[in-house]
Amino acid sequence: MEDVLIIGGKRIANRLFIGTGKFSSYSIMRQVLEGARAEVATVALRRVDAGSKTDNIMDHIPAGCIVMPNTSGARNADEAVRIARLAKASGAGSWVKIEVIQDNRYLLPDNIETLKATEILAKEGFTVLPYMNPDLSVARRLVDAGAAAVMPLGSPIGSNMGLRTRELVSIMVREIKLPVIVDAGLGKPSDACQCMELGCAAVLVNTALAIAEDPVNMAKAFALAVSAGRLAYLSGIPAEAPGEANASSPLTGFLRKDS
Amino acid sequence: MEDVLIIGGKRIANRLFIGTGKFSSYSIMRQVLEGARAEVATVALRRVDAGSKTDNIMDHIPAGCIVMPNTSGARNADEAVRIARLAKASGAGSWVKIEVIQDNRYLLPDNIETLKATEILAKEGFTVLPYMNPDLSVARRLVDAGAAAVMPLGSPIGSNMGLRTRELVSIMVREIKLPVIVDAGLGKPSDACQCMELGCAAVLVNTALAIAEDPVNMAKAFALAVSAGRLAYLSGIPAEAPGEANASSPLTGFLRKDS
Amino acid sequence: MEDVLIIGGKRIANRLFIGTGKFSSYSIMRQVLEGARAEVATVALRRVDAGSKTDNIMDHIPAGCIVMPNTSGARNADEAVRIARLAKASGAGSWVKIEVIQDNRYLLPDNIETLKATEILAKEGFTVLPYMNPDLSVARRLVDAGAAAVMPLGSPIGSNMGLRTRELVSIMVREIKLPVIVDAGLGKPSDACQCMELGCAAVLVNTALAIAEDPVNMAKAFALAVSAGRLAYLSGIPAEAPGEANASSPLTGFLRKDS
Amino acid sequence: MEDVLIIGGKRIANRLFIGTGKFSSYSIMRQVLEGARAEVATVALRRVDAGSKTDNIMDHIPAGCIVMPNTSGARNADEAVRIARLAKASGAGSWVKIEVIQDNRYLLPDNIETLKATEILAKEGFTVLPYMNPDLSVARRLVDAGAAAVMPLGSPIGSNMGLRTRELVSIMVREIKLPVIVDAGLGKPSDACQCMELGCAAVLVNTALAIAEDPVNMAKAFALAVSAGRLAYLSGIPAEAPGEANASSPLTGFLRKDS
Amino acid sequence: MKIKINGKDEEIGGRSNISELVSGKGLVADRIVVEHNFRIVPKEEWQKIILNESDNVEIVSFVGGG
Amino acid sequence: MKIKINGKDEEIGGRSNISELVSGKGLVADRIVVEHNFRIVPKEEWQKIILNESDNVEIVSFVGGG
Amino acid sequence: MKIKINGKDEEIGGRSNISELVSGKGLVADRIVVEHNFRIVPKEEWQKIILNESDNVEIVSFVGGG
Amino acid sequence: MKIKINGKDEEIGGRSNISELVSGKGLVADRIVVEHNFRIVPKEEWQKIILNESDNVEIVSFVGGG
Repeated sequence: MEDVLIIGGKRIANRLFIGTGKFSSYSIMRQVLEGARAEVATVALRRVDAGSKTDNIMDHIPAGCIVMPNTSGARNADEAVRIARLAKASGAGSWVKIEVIQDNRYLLPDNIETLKATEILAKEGFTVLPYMNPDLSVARRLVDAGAAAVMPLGSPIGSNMGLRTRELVSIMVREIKLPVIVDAGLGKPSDACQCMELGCAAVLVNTALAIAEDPVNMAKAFALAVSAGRLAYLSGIPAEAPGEANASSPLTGFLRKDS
Repeated sequence: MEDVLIIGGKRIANRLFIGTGKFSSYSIMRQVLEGARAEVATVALRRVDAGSKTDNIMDHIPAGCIVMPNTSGARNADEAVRIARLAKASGAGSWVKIEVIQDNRYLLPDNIETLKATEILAKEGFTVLPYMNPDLSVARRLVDAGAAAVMPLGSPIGSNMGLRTRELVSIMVREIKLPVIVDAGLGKPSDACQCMELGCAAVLVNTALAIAEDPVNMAKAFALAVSAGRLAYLSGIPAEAPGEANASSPLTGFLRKDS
Repeated sequence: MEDVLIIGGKRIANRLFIGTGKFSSYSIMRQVLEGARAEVATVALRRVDAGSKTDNIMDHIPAGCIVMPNTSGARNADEAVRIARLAKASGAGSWVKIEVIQDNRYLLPDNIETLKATEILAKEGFTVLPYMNPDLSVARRLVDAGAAAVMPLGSPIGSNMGLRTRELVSIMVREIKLPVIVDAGLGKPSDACQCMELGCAAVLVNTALAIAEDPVNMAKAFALAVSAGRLAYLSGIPAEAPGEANASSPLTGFLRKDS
Repeated sequence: MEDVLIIGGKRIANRLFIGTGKFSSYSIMRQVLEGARAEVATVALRRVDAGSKTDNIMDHIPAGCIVMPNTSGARNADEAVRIARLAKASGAGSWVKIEVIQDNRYLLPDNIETLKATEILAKEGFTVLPYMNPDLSVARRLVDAGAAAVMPLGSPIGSNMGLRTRELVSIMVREIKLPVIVDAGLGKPSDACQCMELGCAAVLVNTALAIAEDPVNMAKAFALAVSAGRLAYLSGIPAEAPGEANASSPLTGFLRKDS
Repeated sequence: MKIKINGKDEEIGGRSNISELVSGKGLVADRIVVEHNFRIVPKEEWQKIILNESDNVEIVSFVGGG
Repeated sequence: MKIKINGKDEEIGGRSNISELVSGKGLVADRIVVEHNFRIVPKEEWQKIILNESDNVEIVSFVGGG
Repeated sequence: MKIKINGKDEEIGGRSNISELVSGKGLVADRIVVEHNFRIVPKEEWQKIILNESDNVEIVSFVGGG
Repeated sequence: MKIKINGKDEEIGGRSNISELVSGKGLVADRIVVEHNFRIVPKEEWQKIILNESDNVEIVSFVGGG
């Protein structure tokens, strides 16, 4: 009865993936990852300033947590590939979240370049999780290209607007054999719960945790909500029954003077 | 740091209240209550058929769980009061969920009769939780009448349509000092989670559990979702940020050949 | 085939009722009423300041437009009745929009006092249109009390949040014989159109016109949308068909080399 | 003050484009096009059965209405190009709606093949309107490829589910210079009105008309709603004002005995 | 003698009290509540109360409800 | 003499009727309504009604409202 | 002689051109388009083009579509 | 000698290898990655690779990101 998600050969029990950006300190970030018992965390790669002795983020990610570098900053497939290779050389393992963005305003991904990068990196043996604009036909090509999962956005990165792409994501869940992981825009635990109820395999959350008043407890809240949504999905959610109501108490006439 | 809901002098840690109608057996019902660690359960009162040796539901409600009889079947305040008194005489304690319904199609409550019944029963020492149509001005009168909490509906009973009264309920939460408990219509854990994120004190769920494929796990899922929503509420949920996106990774130009 | 709304014996072709508050001038207000060909307009009653020679609003309401004074400012039934009588004595005819509000923050109506005022004024021969919190059981009592229509709110006055009470309003439409008119909160023509598609008899709009950049054209837009929604309602709106898609072009295999 | 949409050099006043599939007869279809004063109508191309003397649809499209053949049936760019050329040879002018679909269940378009077909046909001088999955980065490429407009879906074809892709479409409207036309899934006039309020240039509707009880009046209703939404967009729609309400009547204390 | 039990007219023979009525129907006293002529009757009074023609008796107990 | 007009105490000199009060305030009779001690006073009675100490007068007219 | 018409193999007798094929099928030339071996054939060429074994012919026209 | 480091031109004196460059900048080798002329250089090669005029060097490491 164990319910485990397998990606890239790894067994993942906790379906809340966590992004590590924008936390006020690595210490808070670590508490978030530990509090939520995260098993997958994203990181980014950046140029090192001369003389910077800043803390190494990798020292603050709990042991056993899978590190998934993203390719943020990449504007096309070539840059994404280059960043992915650098990340792998940095010893972060072979997972990569492909993120190719040319749109500086809404940070929407470029599906075509993302597909190209996926093809190249999957062939090189990476475990590739592409961040994408929800699109069934592109998702199918990502499957063929060797992606390990597909990660459609819920709404723009950092917007906290929740699952505004519900219809498209839910079609992807029904049609795509790979895990569908909603990445970006989830703002509240109920948003994450909804994704899981639809049958998504996992969600990736960052901003909603980082800017909460209490990031550690918010992360715990998301973890609970993800478990809730997953368990509900497995337990057979009844359909909505619009139209008339259905009594939950017996409705037989009762205690009427005339009955 | 303990977060406890106090109603009628009782300390309640689990904010998922469960209705006991429509389960396929008392055994399933008991597993549901136990699985969700429910601390409050509703029951109904009905005429006993001659010769009926049916099981007594009270024997299947876990010890320590507060029993809250409802007044279902009542079409006006008088009948509700009469049912409440019978329930109390039956040894179920002094909690009562007032439910006065004249609308047989949508089972919407009658706020005016509900208010009358609340006044009478609160004076008699009952702990009164009225099921109501969401309405701020009536909620204020229920406070004055001595209600212990107010229970607006999310959508029609048994409809699984979720929180379709969000705006009105959320105003009640902000304006009413009593616990606001969403009762009726919640169909999925994410619905319950949403209510809690808004600041509701608890939710009451029945149909969505009873007709799920796996009621016991669905109850656990709701319990997790309620905890998630509550914890999120306490952790300071960030507002939605429509308009442009906000990067969660550093956005500095990176790895460009020309930079 | 004529589709006319009859209230208080008057035949009304235009189902967009317009509130006259908050316009920048009576001249703009007049253009709004004329542009939208409004047949019903609300006004309010206020104390006259000494020496005020301000324009008389009544001189700016197009001839033939039914004037419906509201009882805004009333905090209980008695005050509403008093204001209604003053309004009638002012020569505005016998229509009245009852508005009893004690909630200064969300301006939500007080259904119980509203019901009392309706009873009194209907008996006095007023054509009474009560502004109300959507509630089927109260609506039924308003019918019995002699109301000419019921006017549930869509969302708080002036909030432009649209029809946030859709479920409750739509049940009222199905169950109540009187015209159901959505009053308050409609912010866009599509909001008004939705109300009419549900079967509402009319809508009342004010703020969304008054604070638009171009109030006159916005009023025309609302008028068009109301006609659109009404006509759609009469033309049999097909249900949503979730699940799989339905081709609108013939889907036979076509031009395949292998077919 | 004239508000005209120009596509492919043609001036279009009516922003409701109509699809001609699924009507019960060409006579009804003609009345629909005439009733709504449609200026753009889609048609499909199909193999002619031997001996078929069926009516020619072109004889039933009102004079002056732009005919836009679609490439339905195409599963890739090559087939779409071939169909487009056949359509042009049939004398239907040089407009074409590109529709490349491999997904037989939800009929979602294939953006990548659609882009290829757009490039080819635009170069050949077609006025190309590609039906697409909403995606900003693909829309940008379609602009570069010479499309005359972009046509994202609202929800699956024939589903009547309305604008379920609101967020993505609304970003496209803000970022893309070409007309954005919502095609597919709009089920009610209010859906079409919403699209126009967001700033879409037009909408294309078929199923919601064809399966309405009264298709001719439903088409008129959609035409009104499209005008309403457009006019509202041009008139400066005020933002939603959540939080507290804003009185539309003066709120000064009034008629209080104590004031 | 005719009395109304749970909304239905029933014929009961001879003189009987509530206790006898309840046990005659095969019901267990535990957690059943009896209302006699719209007054709730504590179990300790069941033996004392003799039923009369046209009396109204309600016998209720708890069931599942939401 | 002190009377309450539109909720505020005002001092008015000597003996005056409603008509005089209204015109003294520079108001036009047309479409104004006057309530005197919670009774609406038809215009034809304005001259007859003499104001007394502590009277309550409301003078209202229509404005824009939603 | 066997040719493929609209995706189906058909046997046609003797030597015939497109015009003959179309009229033999009872179709009206107006607004029908014919594709012969993946090339669209203008109506003025219909008489000139003689069909050969294994040719591929598509005959299409407009219908309602969304 | 001018080389481009992390997108900026820098003047470095004399002949130096990657190891010297990195330590000269006060960076710790651990988990830093160096790309030299678009080729990732394993740490064991850092000493061997001598920088030349106009070389392109990228030095990167992990930070928080979503």
